[in-house]
Amino acid sequence: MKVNVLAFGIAKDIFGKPAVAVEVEENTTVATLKSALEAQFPRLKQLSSFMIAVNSEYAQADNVLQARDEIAIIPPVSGG
Amino acid sequence: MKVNVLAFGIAKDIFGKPAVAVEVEENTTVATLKSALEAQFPRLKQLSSFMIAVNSEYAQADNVLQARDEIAIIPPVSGG
Amino acid sequence: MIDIKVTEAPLDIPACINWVMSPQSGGIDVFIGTVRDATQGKPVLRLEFEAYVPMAMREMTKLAEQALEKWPLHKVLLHHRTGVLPIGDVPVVIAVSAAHRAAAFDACRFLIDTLKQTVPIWKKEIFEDGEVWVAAHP
Amino acid sequence: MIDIKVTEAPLDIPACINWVMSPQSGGIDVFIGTVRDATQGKPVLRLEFEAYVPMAMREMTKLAEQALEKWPLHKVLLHHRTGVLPIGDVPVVIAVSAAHRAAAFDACRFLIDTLKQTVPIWKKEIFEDGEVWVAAHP
Repeated sequence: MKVNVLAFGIAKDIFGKPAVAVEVEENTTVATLKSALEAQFPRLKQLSSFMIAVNSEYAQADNVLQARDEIAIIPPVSGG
Repeated sequence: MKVNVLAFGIAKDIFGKPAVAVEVEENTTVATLKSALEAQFPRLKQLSSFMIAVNSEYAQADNVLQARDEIAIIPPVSGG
Repeated sequence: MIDIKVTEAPLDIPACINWVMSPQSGGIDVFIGTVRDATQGKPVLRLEFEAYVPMAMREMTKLAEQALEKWPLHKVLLHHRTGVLPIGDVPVVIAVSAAHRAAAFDACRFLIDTLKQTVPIWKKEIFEDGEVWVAAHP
Repeated sequence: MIDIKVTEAPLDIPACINWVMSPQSGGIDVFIGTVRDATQGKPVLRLEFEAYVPMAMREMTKLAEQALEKWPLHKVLLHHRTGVLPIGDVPVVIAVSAAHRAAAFDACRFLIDTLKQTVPIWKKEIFEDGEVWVAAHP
């Protein structure tokens, strides 16, 4: 299945656009998506860390993705 | 000598006026003035505590009063 | 920089905040005291504040100077009002600016805590059935 | 009661303070973040804030709910701005009212500290010679 990953902050700069479509297996976990993103965009590995949000909530590594989920990459936050 | 003692808050209520003149010896200390005030206004003894200010500064018990000092009785403060 | 005021006029909170702002500052902490409608469950009608003004100004200035010595602050403002204040009105505004927020928070809290202990200002609570000078009696 | 906003429009500090005031409250603590003219000694020209708005709103709401559980508060307001902000401008306002000041101070500090750790908002510092997403790299 194809998932669309929204990007913000430095992740948007690394992607070169505000979202990328990533081809993943059915029942892919958040951990697998993170690895796929790092393979496609090696500069992500230079970040202090990054999280994945699913439907506007921080996701755990073993969360399973659905095709209709809203997925976002969350680089280290720095608001305030 | 006579010293004029300004009063605020509950001390003004106890004096019944915003200042009282108290007759004291020359070279009277703050401690002696406090005793004289307590003798003249026994309700002062019911307060949690009270301080004497001399020339807009908290005074110590052994400070010696001068006739030209501005003297005030400072009951427990409660601003803010 | 220090700005101290003891006044019968209403306190101007936006003006207080504007005064402490500076291009060097990253954080401002503001404490605003307001007149509460009850004390220990008993309804309060209004408060009355009395100050020994010259000494209050001096003590407030000392507090601001102490805060500037203890923390790396840019500006410190303490304004206190006197007179009769209805519920919801503002007797005190303390505002502190600093490069970093920890200093602003710590200083602001020190200032209000110490103001309540040392500055010669007195508060009378007026109830339906009487009135009390706060903290006067044990 | 909770008021959360993530907006491109300038934050209205007096309106924020009015919103948290209540007759039950005795103390209000307000934290105002401001754009500092330098970071670690290096001049900053301006900041740019980007937010993942729906998630930021959700995380800010969670923080406000946590604060209301941890402390006896009346009202909690968190407003954060996005877009390009010049020096001196205000990216964040946090205001908390409570019957007693200790809860207001503690909650306000918890809110800004935790907002900086969890809320999906990103800050870019723009210098003479380049720009940096804050905290992105080790």
